[in-house]
Amino acid sequence: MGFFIETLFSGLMAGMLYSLVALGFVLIFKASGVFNFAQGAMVLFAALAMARFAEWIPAWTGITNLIFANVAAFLIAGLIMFAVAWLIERLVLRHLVNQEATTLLMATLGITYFLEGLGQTIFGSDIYQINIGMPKEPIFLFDGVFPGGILVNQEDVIAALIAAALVALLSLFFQKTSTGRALRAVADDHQAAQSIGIPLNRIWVIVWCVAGVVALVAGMIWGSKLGVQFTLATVALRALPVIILGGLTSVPGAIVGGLIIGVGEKLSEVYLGPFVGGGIEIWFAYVLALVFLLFRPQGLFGEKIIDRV
Amino acid sequence: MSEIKPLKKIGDVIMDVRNISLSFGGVNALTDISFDVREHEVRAIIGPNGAGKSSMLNCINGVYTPQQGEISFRGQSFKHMSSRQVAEMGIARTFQNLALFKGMSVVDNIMTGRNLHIKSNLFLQALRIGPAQREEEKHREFVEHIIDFLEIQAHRKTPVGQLPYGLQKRVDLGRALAMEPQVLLLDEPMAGMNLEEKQDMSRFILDVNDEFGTTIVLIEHDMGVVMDISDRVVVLDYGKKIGDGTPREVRENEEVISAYLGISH
Amino acid sequence: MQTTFPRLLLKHATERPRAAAMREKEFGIWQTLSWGDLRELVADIAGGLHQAGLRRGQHMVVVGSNRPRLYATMLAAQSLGAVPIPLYQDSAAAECVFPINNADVCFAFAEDQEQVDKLLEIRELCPQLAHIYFDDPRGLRKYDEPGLMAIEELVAAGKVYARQHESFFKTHIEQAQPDDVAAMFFTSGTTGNPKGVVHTHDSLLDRARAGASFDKLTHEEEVLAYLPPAWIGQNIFSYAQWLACGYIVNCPESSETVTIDLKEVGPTYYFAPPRVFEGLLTSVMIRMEDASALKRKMFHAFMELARRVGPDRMDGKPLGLADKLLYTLGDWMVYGPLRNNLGMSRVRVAYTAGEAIGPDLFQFYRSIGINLKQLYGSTETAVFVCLQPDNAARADTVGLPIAGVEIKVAANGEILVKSPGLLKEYFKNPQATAEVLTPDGWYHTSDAGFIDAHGHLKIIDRVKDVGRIKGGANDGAMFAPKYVENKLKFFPFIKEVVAYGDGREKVCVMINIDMNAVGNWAERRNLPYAGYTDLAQKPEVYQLIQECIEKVNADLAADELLAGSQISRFLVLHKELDADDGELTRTNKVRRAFIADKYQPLVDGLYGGKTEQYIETVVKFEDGRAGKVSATLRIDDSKTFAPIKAAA
Amino acid sequence: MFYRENGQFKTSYRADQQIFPIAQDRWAVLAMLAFGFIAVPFLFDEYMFRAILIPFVILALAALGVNILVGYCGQISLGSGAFMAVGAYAAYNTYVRIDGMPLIVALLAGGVFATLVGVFFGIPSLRVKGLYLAVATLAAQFFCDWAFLRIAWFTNNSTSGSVSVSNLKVFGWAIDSPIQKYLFCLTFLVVFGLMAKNLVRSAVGREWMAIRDMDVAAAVIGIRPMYAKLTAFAVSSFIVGVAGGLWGFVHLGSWEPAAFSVDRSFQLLFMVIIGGMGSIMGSFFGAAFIVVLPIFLNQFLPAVGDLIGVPISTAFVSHAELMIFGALIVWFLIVEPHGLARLWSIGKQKLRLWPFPH
Repeated sequence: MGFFIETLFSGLMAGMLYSLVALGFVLIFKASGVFNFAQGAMVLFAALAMARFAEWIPAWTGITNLIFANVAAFLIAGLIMFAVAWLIERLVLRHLVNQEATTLLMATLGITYFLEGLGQTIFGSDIYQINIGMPKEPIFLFDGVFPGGILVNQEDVIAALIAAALVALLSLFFQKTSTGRALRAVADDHQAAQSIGIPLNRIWVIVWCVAGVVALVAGMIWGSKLGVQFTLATVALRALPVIILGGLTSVPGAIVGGLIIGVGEKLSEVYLGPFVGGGIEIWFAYVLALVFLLFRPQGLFGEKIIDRV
Repeated sequence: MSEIKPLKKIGDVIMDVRNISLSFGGVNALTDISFDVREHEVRAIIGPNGAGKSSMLNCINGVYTPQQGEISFRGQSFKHMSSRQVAEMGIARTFQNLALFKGMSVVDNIMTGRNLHIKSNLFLQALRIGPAQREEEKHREFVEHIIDFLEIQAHRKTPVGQLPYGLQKRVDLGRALAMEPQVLLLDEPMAGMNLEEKQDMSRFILDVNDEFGTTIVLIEHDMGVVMDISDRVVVLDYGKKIGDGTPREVRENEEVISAYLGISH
Repeated sequence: MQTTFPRLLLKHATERPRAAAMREKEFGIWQTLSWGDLRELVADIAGGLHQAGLRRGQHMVVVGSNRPRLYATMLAAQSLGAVPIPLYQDSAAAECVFPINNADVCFAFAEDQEQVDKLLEIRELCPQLAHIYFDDPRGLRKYDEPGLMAIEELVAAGKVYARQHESFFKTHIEQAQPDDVAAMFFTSGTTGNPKGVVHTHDSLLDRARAGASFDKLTHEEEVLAYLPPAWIGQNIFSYAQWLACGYIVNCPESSETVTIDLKEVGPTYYFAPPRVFEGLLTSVMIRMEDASALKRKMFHAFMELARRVGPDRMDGKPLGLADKLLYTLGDWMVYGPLRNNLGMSRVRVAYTAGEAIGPDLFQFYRSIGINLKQLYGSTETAVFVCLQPDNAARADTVGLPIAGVEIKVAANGEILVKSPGLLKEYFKNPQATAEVLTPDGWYHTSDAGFIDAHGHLKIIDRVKDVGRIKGGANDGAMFAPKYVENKLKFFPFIKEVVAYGDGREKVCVMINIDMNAVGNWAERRNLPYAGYTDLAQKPEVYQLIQECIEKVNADLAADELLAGSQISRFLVLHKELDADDGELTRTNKVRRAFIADKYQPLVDGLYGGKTEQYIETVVKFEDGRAGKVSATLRIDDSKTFAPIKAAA
Repeated sequence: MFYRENGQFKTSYRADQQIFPIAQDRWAVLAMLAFGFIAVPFLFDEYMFRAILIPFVILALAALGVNILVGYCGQISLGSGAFMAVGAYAAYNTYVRIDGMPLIVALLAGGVFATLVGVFFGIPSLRVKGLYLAVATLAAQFFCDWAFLRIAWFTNNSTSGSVSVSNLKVFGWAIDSPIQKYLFCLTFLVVFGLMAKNLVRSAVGREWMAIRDMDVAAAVIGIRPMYAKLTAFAVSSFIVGVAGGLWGFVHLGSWEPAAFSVDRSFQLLFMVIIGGMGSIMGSFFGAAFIVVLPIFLNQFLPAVGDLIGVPISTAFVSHAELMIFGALIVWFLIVEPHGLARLWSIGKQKLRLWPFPH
């Protein structure tokens, strides 16, 4: 039983990271109808930037303070992501307005490749650590309840908290700030939004910036957990099923979906895996999503699409 | 050719629309619409924009499923049918906002209208041996007759995207004709045309009706043209039928005048 | 060996039944009709017509554009000994009345609804017109007019008849004799009713053959029939010579696809009036305008070369090695592709006729390797009187008299022709016949001209227009206004010219500049101007025009006969000559006399030696209102040259 | 410029409908075929065959398959690699498990299995479009990756997880020298290329394009979306499957699932985008481009580096490759959505109209 809960817990942790990536997807899709395949590449790019600057800053400034280095690195990485977002809007999206979804999808595939190449060219292609001083040693909870208690990584908990904070922040941003409201307006109806004078291009830049930040946070957590390396880009592929499950246009969908998938993967891996030779979490999520597609194409929380003649 | 007016015979009811009601998420597009269409006639459905004309058409050829009512064609009545079945029954249509296959040439666009008649299977087509080749030629010939009929020989091989609007409308009509339909549904065939194009189009519509005896149901909001070419007219307003009869009768119908002609241009 | 058209049909059908006789682009492909099929079709139509009552000597009208069935109907009529009368498909209904009644026609073949409507419209006026057969049933299914019938039905009926009467077709054809009347063509006289020009099988076929042997035409030629069949030219090329040589005639799909069809067919034997060639050239130049600078440079460079060596090459003169190589390169880069896009890569022989053709225009086609030539002839002469040999084509002559033709120039300069191809008579019009046909068989062409040093015929003008200079330096010299005017009009800057000189001591001209050409010219040398009148009076423009005139004078000086017609004074008119003001005919020919007295002051000014003249004229505007324009026009002198006696 | 079309008129629909109606084109194509089959074997060395020609030919075949689905039917697919894998492994199993199984039959069998899998994963396309479909095909990709890695049966229980075939024979001729391999693959390419062309210019092809361009209109004229889409999936994955078989058997000889990873799927998709969606010719261009570019960069970039005195690491080259591909994809999608093929046809049109610009 304890083991089950442990697995469940680690599942939730992994799921939370998926949620973060998925969140990036959903934000961009809501605002600009673009299915941003490059989200994963952005995560990698951001993580690389952060990891490297966290190394370089002490080297350049001589200030060895960990907090300072990380904060500075975080900010710089953030700025870089803004730049990336701006460039993407300028050089790509702007020229692909009212193209079919698939075209845009393929374009973001191109962006993915470009970012991966660029990131590794600038920041190098080895494995880097992000050390934001998270306590590594595990702790045991509920010793009383279960024999031996439940082993939980502190950093997971902290990561979870950060993620939660981010989500909270975002929802605040959407609910309270005028930009946020504009974003929601755009998401609901492009034409209408434009007609009341909301500049789509600017909105897109903002959304991509936000997505960039989300990517950064995800990258940071992921990086500090498992180190920053090329494979990080593939996290996007892992997060795809999440949004299918949650619905392309629903933020809560992304989060819930992420958790479901995370847990689903771990449980299936642990309880089904052995019978079929293991390693099934890679596709399990997808098959789950696929089955879902057939019965509820719009996902858990997404709204139904009616196309008229 | 006015003094020698072709005499034409209108047959009995071929299509009967009974109490059709359709709504999108609570919004009523059509409420309890009934009318009939006689063989060989030109039947118009008119009404201001948003009167539910297009929805009516979409119900007839299976794009939408009405919540209530049924449509009977040649006696057999159906509530819902797939577009395919409708097509097989010999009902073709054109579209208000062009729905041509942009990536294909004029000939190929019209050829698609023949697909229902193509028998040879994938493998024959892949090898293009014997029957497949002969079939292609047979149907190409048929299509060429339509091209000749619509006088677009000069544009045969041009990608439809490059044609002026008026000609694209003709290709759209051609694609429908290629199905050898018994009933032809025209969705605002003259929308956005200049006067000359409108006259051409009405000529083609009448010719189709004369030459092939095709029954024609057309939607228009441009009264002028409709009154000239149609035998009977149904008037819709806000999804309700407010008038039905010959052009003259409709012209004199009070409700129509107030609802439609009043605001017509 | 003498024969008739139907006999030639049988000959081809027996010798080469499978070979193609006619192609028609219909339903996207070139539907081919072999000589065998054609014979059958003709036999069936003949059967049908015979049943319907068409008899020897009767006339039958065919009206429509080039369609195999139209030509088949003509053959069928001839097989029965009846006389087909092709009418212009674009003529108004009223214009058809006279021919139909004149030859009291009871049978008509109409291409389509348009033509049928035309005939039905005039039926009250031509009650005898009992039978109308149409080719294209589009829109005609519901007509229930007495005697209106689809050609298919006629063919079907004829098939039955032909099956019952095995030998009927052959026997009828044998009865027809070479000197029987074969066809009748109505020429629109400028005044009065049109005249029906009657031709026999002999006259038409003899000329067809003469032309064919002159250009060594074979049965492999391809011809595109796109001009009205009612016009003798088209009829010779796509009917008489078609049957004489047994080559292939191609009918375009529709009027707006002619250029495409031309490119597809790639005729080997081509004919067009100058305006067609002009249209093609302009389109070429316009399309080249949008080409990249580099490409334009290359194009013009090679065209320059072509202008230099092309004509000599065509005339079979030897070229320098360098030029040969350059021209070959040019043929690769420009001439070849150009010919291909014009649809003329396969052209062996191309003719232009009808009116004078500009030398530049003429040379353009020859220089890119198209064997364009001129010929002289008319409806009355069954076209072929003079033809230009391949290596001696000139813009200003119309060629050598060909086999069977005798030519002499009458005292008044009129050209008289004696040839086996002359008309038999004007139908039911002996008086008109007598006017043109002398008892000893000379035909009066009413063209003035002469045979030049090389034996080529040179057309100057209509006889009635040719005048004489009276008094002054070259008293009594011949003056040919049209000739002078045309020479000037070949300059792009000059739109219209009116030349005076008959009965006067010198030649003076009034000129209309071409607004576009001169406008561009002015802009290129940034010369500001406010509208036509202003531009017309610019000294620079006068300078420009003067140069043109003096070039012409130089030319004329070289020409013994016309040296006296050199232009000594000119002015540029302040307004464009306009048909609405009665200054031009509806066919845009200048009305000299009318203009002369409308602009009396100007004429006086010209001859009175003034250097400028005030003039005030009434003009009609588009909206019908009348207004006055007035201007003071300068009058300039132009250099004339001493006549150069033609050496030898 | 080289075109002389006068007199090339068509007197029958058959003549008018042929693949290359213009004589000059026919000659050009024949010349190209002759060059490919006769000249090439004498012209190039082992390395060229191994590194460029054989991969090009096989990937061109695969791209052809993908193009039918993506370019002609407008159904995006990110699982092409998986279908290649299915083709390869199915062929492998038929080949090794049934002794005396002829090579060609085995390869075709591979195609057949690929078809089945393709159709199965194509089913979602009946309900969903674009993005969702991309996900569905990705599912296929990952599932296959896993299956061939973990399910020992597929690899004939080979301990290493990699499988290999050797001494291939066709009608008694050994296929071992690069030239033989090249010719073998080229033959497949030509045959399938022809058949694909026939399909896209027949009823089925028109149905695919109709669905792609305007699915509602297509349905109204009686085209069944299900039939159209599934046939597209079937044909596409059959060709891709056979290509997979060739890739494994002929090019690699021995391989692991990694050879058909998701990157392969993307690579094929890029070939189609760059080469030209909805164009048979485009598939070939795309394949050639994507096969040659990396090799070119490997030679070219270091050379440039030496010139300007900057040492170029192989790592950098591979990253540059990624960037260039990415940039090119975006560039083509924006500037020339119909890819190299469109440029080609424009050029051809210009030659036909030469010296006129249009």
